[in-house]
Amino acid sequence: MRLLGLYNYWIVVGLMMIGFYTMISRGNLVKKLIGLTVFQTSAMILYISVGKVRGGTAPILLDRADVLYSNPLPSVLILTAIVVGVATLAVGLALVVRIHEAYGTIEEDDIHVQDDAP
Amino acid sequence: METAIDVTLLALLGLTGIALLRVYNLVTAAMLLAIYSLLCASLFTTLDAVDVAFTEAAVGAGVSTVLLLGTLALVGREEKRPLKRQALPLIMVVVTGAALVYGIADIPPFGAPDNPAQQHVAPVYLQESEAATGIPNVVTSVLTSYRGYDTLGEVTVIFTAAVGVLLLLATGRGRGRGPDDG
Amino acid sequence: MFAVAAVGILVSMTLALARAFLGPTVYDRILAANTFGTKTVVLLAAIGFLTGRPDWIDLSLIYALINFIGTIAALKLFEFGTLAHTRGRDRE
Amino acid sequence: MDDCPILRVGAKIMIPTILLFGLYVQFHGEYGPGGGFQAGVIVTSAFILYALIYGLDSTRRVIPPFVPRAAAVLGVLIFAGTGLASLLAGGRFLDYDVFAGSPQKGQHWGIFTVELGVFVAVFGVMLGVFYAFVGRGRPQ
Amino acid sequence: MSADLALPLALAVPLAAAALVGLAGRRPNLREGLTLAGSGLLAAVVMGSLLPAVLAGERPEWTLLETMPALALRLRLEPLGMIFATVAALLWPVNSLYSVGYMRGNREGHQTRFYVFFALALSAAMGVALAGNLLTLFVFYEALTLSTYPLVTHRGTPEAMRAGRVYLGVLLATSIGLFLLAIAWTWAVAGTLAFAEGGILRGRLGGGAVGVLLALYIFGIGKAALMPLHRWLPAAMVAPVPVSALLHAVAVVKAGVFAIVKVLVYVFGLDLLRSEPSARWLLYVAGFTTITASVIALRTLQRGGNLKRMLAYSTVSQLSYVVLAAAILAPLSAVGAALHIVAHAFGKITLFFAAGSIYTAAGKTEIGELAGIGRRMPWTMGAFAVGALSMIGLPPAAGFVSKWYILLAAFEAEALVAVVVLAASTLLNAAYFVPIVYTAFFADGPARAGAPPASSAAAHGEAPWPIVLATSATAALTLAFFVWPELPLALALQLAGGSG
Amino acid sequence: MREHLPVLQVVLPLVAALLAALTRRPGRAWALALTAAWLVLAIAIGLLLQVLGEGVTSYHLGGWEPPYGIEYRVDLLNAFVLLIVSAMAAAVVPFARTSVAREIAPERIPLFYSALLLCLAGLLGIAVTGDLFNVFVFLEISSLSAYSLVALGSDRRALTAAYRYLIMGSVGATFVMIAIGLLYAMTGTLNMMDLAARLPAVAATRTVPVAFAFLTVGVGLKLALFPLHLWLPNAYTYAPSAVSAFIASTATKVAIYMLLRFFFTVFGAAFSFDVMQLDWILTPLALFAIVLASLAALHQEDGKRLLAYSSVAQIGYIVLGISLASVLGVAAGILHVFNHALMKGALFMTMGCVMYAVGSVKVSAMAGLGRLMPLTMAAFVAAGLSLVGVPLTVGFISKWYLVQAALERGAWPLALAVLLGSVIAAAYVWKVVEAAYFRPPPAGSETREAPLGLLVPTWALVAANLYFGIDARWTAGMAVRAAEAVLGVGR
Amino acid sequence: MTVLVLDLLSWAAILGGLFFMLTGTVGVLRMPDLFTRLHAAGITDTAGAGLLIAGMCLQAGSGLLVLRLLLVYGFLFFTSPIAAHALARAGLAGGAEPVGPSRRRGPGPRQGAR
Repeated sequence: MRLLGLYNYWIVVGLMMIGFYTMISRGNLVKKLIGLTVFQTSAMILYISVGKVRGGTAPILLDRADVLYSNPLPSVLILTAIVVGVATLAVGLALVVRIHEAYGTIEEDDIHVQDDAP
Repeated sequence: METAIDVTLLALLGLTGIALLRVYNLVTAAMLLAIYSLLCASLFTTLDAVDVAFTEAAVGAGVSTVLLLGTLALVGREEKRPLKRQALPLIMVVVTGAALVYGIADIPPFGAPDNPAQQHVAPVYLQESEAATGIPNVVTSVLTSYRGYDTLGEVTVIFTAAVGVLLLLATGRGRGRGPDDG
Repeated sequence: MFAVAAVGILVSMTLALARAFLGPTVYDRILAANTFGTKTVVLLAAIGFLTGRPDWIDLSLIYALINFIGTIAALKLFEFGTLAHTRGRDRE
Repeated sequence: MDDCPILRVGAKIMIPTILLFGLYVQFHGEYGPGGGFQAGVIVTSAFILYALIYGLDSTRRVIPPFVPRAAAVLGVLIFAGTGLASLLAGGRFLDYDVFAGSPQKGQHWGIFTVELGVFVAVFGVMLGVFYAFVGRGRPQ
Repeated sequence: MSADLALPLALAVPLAAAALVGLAGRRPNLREGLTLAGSGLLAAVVMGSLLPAVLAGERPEWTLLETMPALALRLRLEPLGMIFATVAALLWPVNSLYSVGYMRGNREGHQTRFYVFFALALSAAMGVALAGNLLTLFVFYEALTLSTYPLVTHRGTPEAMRAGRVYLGVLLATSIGLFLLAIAWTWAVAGTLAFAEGGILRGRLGGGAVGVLLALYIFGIGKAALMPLHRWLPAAMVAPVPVSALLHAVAVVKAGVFAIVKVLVYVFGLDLLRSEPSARWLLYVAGFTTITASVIALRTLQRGGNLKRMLAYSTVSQLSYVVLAAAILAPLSAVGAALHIVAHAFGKITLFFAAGSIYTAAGKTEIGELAGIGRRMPWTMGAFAVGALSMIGLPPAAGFVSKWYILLAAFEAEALVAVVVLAASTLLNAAYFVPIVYTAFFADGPARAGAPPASSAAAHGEAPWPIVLATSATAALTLAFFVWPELPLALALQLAGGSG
Repeated sequence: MREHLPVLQVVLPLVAALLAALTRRPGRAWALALTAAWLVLAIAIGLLLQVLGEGVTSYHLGGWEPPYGIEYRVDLLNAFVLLIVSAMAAAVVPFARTSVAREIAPERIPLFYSALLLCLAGLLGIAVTGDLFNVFVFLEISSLSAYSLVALGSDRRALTAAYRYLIMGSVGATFVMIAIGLLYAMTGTLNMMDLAARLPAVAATRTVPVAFAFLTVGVGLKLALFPLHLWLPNAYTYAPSAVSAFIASTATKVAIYMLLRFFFTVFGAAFSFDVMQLDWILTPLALFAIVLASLAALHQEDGKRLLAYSSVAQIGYIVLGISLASVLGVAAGILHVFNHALMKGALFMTMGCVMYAVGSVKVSAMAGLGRLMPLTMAAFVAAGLSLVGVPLTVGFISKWYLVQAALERGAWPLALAVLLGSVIAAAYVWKVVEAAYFRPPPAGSETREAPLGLLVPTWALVAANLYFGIDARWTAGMAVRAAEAVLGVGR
Repeated sequence: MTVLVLDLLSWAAILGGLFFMLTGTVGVLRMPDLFTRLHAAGITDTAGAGLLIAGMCLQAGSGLLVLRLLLVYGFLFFTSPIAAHALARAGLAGGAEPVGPSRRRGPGPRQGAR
């Protein structure tokens, strides 16, 4: 029962692994970045899940006193993490653009072929 | 009720993730990623992280999508289908996933108010931040004051990304017009 | 009542998602994504009411906006192959 | 899409609304969800929309490319400068208490400037990155 | 001059010589003059200042610098080091003289580089001799390896490069991989690296560990060319003759056996080794190397192979004498070991000089071509004969003295193995040296062998005068050692007294 | 201002990076970078003196008490790491002026310096902070700038190398983030000291070990710990010379610091090594790294790539020291962090000189350089000897300590492996030396010695290699004290 | 009393909205080609979302909230048709063919747009 109560986490783990798998199994450079984004985003859900209080509400204080609030700290951390994610994505995509200009392809296999050729 | 929404959204997220893994058209993948972000944002809302939801929607579904599409405009939209399936990534994923599952089994129960995370630092924020800063949005006050330095780091991160992108992509055109030293 | 609304919207989101998966053309997917976004907007509003904090309607607003921009960007990509190019000369 | 009147007219109505909404998010961040970051993204998306519909060159005429770069720097500088100012005023780095008579007021001002810095920086960065991507590989 | 001050001077003189020679590279006469002057000065410093002091029982010391907490680069001179330093300092001038004749006679290239690195190598050798602790010893040991590499590969041919790679590979690999480990272990056990009378490990290490540590040292000091780590020595034969002389007589292999003796005496201490059965293996390895190397040398002779190659294996065998002597672990045997370092140095340098002389004058390198050459080059082959006598261990040459002491020690310590090995190897040595001398003087020359063209055979006489002079000088030294062994003996007995 | 040194250490290069991004003149950007780098060095020295004098310094950012606010906490270990990083920056920036002018288009140079300074700020930020999530943020700053810096290499493979670096680095960062999340879920705090106090209560759960594992793998990716090193060789090879020199001597070093911090301060040596049996994982990996990467280096035909593989091996040494978990072992690791920074910095700089003069760093292209570029190659030889571990160079000192630490544990096979690595190092260093000194230069070669702007910084580092190799009392003493501090022994 | 009426009204609006939304989505799923799907989607966005938001407005209680809800709707009201229009144009330009009486399935001529 306790394990079932962690359903949120289980699915998050699954999502992370989908992202991770996309990232490391695909040869397309853009697809890898998409996988990375999924991976990171899912890790964010993990944080937010930690901060959730059942029956609580968002930590924007109300005038009433008897309100249960969820934890604001994971939100703060994840705001930062989202920015990190998009920053990584931007740099990664810029790299992909340049790689495409230099190699004419964004498939890892083709790039390897070109690199191995003298 | 919230649980039901929560679970449905998570299920939709899972479906979208699998779809993402299976499509080979990159524009489709980008659209699915936008959907994924929207779903995440909805999920964040149900998990009481509205600020995060706000940002995720704006960044994940907005900026990321536009950037992805902008890239796809330059690099082509089709992904080559893999010729063979390698075992190594699958093994890595299974191992990582198994480790996570193993570890998460002992994590404090989801949503319980007496979890360490809810007991240790956060209560101080909830109780004292408004008095200290005069701001009812605790997320904002923690973000900009208690952990303001993290936020400076965050702004630096995107600044770094901008520097990186400009280093990589700036064409030199239209950059000579500015004042010499800003 | 908002619970009912939320459930209904969720169901219809699922259906839209199915269209996004099925395609078959990329326009269908964009359409699906767009309509999915619209439903999300409404869902968020519903959740706001459901949790007793309807002030977050701002969220819905930004979703609607983002959704629109994403759709336009995707379409532009398909029509011109680039996000920058415009037919003819730029206008002021 | 430049020759499509529906889009152009729609954009003309929408863009100011978006900008207004962005400002609202910026200043409402203390009371509801939102803040400098989100506002920066929203305002940027207004210009992205403009660029999508009216073309990149028009947008560059509205906001020359050096503006995003300068804004990015300026934004981070505002943030870091706030921290340095608090040093000079005798507090710790980013300690806003010292900015005004009472700590609460000081915090208010500190958070305000910091959010402003975030807004400016995010706006600059996002638009700069958008320019860089979209400006790349143009036929001219 | 105070002896303490003379220590750094002994290092600095060759270094300064190297620098000056390098600067004078454009003017050969000045360059060679500087080399000779430097070598002479070094000999003067060592013989004039250090030797009397040590003989008088002083132990000069000088701290170079402190590198790590409680670990310094220190110089400290004791009798064994004195012996090595004397040999090196004495032979450098002779070798320089010879080099001048050889390098000019054979028109070798890169002569400036040659002299510079030669002087550097000498400096390093002095450092090894004067080292006051293991770290210092190691530092100069490595410096010696690195500074001799350009000499070994002097010719720059692919063959020379290959030989150089073997040379460097074996020496660096063993020294870094094993020697350094042994030093580190010693430090970990004893907490000090300073050489001390009676050893620093006594009472701190026992059982099988002694044997293992000993193995690390013995094989780590690859310069001693103990089998199976001897390969670099024959390989290095591609170098010019003065370099071979440096390797075999003056510095390199001597540094190896010197380091081994030093480690045995001052790190382990003979008492510890005697009491520890796990250290006995050394005797057998040394004996095995002695015999095997002699056999290889003999086979080289039978095939009429390369003279220098044969000499190289002779060196391998002779070096093992030193190790063998030390491994007998009697005080007297240490004396024998020390004496043999000197005796072999004089004898072997004579042999190499003679080989180089033959090459310079007649262009011959193979043993089979030597028939009758003694009549054309009487001085050279006379010196060769003296060297051969020393190698075999017959009077009136230096080898006899040292072998005598080793044999004496072996009997005293009842080390039957050593006695057998000594006897057998003496026979083997005789078997491969006597025929050369015999054919050189008494066999008929090229007429009967028929192979070499008449022109070269007829044209050559003796080698240039610096070569002949140097060769004769070393031969004379070899003989003098037999007649007046008092000086080295006095030092060696000090060593025995100190360790006993 | 003295009490603000910890934060100025990070904010100063950050502000300089902002200003550098504004200017359009390469010269000005460089001057800014130089000023910032040297000021940062001065601050680092000041901070070290402060820590030596007054003990651990804690700085509460925003005036908020930890664990509520972010804390900067400087003990001897970080002070030492800060010194290493800033010293390397102070050496690389002067070098960069000439090197970068040749390798990077002028209009990119201001942004280049901006990125370099951001990377520096990020690395310093990681080293100085006492807050777990703050580590993540600054890790990303340094990584993102490093990716783009690597991509600036002139070869197109620089781009793919940077991409791979980005992917693996992001995986690492995400792993770290997951681990931090799990730890937060278990304890409710992000402050390292607070975490260290609260972790023992929950250490018996399954979550904490998993968090530990994720943290180790994540940092291991950044660290290029042996099987996770795949990004490193290409990144170091194709990056601009100045970037190779900077990243090789700082980025992995800071990752090592993170490892030390997590293992010993956050989790505690008892948990890391007794419960998690970390040594059983780290020691074999380190050994593999030492031997296999050294062998790989032996087979490289590109000078920088050779050095890159050598870096992987050297990281193996450091990790080996850490895995011994004794004062001597950790001290050896810390010492090698310092020493390896010095030698690899110098070596990559000589490669920069060669790149400048010859335009290639292939071993075959270095034929005859011993005569054509005597000063450069002499620097290579000196630093190469250090890499081998020849006495009187810094390399010897750290290996000496490492071997001592291994022997102290009775693990003499480890000592043997360390020395075996040295032997292989001798072989691969030799490869370059032989090409440079014993092969004739190509006929008609007009290669000249590198300009002074490159030689002076290179030789400054070489001199440091020799100086700290000859007199290692200060560095060794610092390393031992830092190890004692991080292990909580002594003082 | 008013509360009850408001409740009833908003129930009605929300149920109505849901009806439109669901049917619209079913249409999106079931219709044969892009343009008919576009038509169905239009219902979702305007009638469905409109009625739902109207229902919420009735429950809002505060003027500002109503204003913002209306803003959301206004936004949807604008963007949705514009997007649909653009989509139709792009689809037409990109080669998505309307399906006539002879129903033809499968991807349009633009290969690889899947």
